[in-house]
Amino acid sequence: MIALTHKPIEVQKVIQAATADAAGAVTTFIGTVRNQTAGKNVVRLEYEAYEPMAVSEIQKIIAQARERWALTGWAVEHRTGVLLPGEIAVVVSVSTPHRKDSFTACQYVIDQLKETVPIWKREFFDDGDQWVSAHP
Amino acid sequence: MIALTHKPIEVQKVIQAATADAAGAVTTFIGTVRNQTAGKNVVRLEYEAYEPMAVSEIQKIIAQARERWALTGWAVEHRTGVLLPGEIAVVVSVSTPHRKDSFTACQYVIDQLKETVPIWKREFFDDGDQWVSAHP
Amino acid sequence: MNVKIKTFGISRDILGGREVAIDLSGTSVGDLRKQLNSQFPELIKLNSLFIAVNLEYASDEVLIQEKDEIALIPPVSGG
Amino acid sequence: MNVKIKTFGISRDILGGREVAIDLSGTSVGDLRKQLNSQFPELIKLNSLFIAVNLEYASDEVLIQEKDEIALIPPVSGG
Repeated sequence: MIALTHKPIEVQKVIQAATADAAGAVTTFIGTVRNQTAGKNVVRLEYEAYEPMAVSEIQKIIAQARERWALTGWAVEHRTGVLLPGEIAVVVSVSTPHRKDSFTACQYVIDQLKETVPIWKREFFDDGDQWVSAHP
Repeated sequence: MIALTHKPIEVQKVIQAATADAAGAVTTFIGTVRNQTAGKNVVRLEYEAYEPMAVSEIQKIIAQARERWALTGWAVEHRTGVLLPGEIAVVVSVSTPHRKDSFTACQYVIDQLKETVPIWKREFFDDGDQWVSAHP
Repeated sequence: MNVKIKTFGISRDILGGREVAIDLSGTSVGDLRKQLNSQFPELIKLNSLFIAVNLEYASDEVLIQEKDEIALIPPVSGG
Repeated sequence: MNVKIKTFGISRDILGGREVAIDLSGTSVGDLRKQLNSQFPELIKLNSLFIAVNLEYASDEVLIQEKDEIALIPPVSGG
């Protein structure tokens, strides 16, 4: 399951979608909105995605992960729109027969997602806002 | 939260217990009962724990993890008794401000748990049973 | 050649619209990049700027057709 | 000295009970280990066998008191 959603992510459903009978291990990463960035209070975030390309880039990452590890299941869901501190921005869940692979593969997927998937985050503070990582 | 339980583990509750406002990352490992071991069908498992020592050993692992990484939350729940294939045997959830630490710390906890915590697994096949890892 | 450029993140603020029409004088992604940088110099200050053609990251050599779906990809920050 | 040994996993099958009374002739964990290995030679075939005293893994030098909670820890396989 690969999805972008404007609604709150249901973690249990994402994990369920990644789970398989042949799996012995399921590793799940949840990225949440922190209440601080570099000491400044985060009031809210906005995520924007280039949706069809984002889905296709996540599909590529999963395909790469499947070439490297024996994935028995996977699921990636990313939220878009306005998020408040504490809310879930992304969930990546991966199942494999063996434990170590599930960690390595799950970390690979989230690391790559942050590198290549066209999704943008705008942080709003008490006194302004910024597109994250836009400038040096 | 550190717990042993005879009842099915509720993943969402374990994750909730590990989540914190200051966290940006939550990594959760779920160990499930595989339907096969070395090509043999697993009919059921039985987990037995030396309960007070198991809890105390898990507490030690968490204390070690807290010395190494800036954990904002953690939860470990291990099932005991009879389990069927597909059921959840253990859930480890760890939250940290940053992503990489949550993976490393979560993996550390489950790796150590498998090394030092007095819990034993007996696998039942169609034609017999064995205490896992007992013999060379 | 008239091309429409989809914008995202900070590139939308810089170009001033969700979809901006450009009269491209060249034929390649590299030509488009030069023209955009000249017309919107704020783009040069970004950490990076990729151009996607038909949902794929495109290198400067890729040729552009009028019907292509073109998008600006400023530094991503998902997750 | 009479000590009671809690057994778990395969060590319960070998000793034949949840809690087994042993008349320990020595004073240390090492003495207990030798006596158990001699009385229950199947223990020697295990991948490992630790002895816990009062919920802590104990090395062979640790001295045993009659009131101590002693347990056999065959190879663990949790998770």
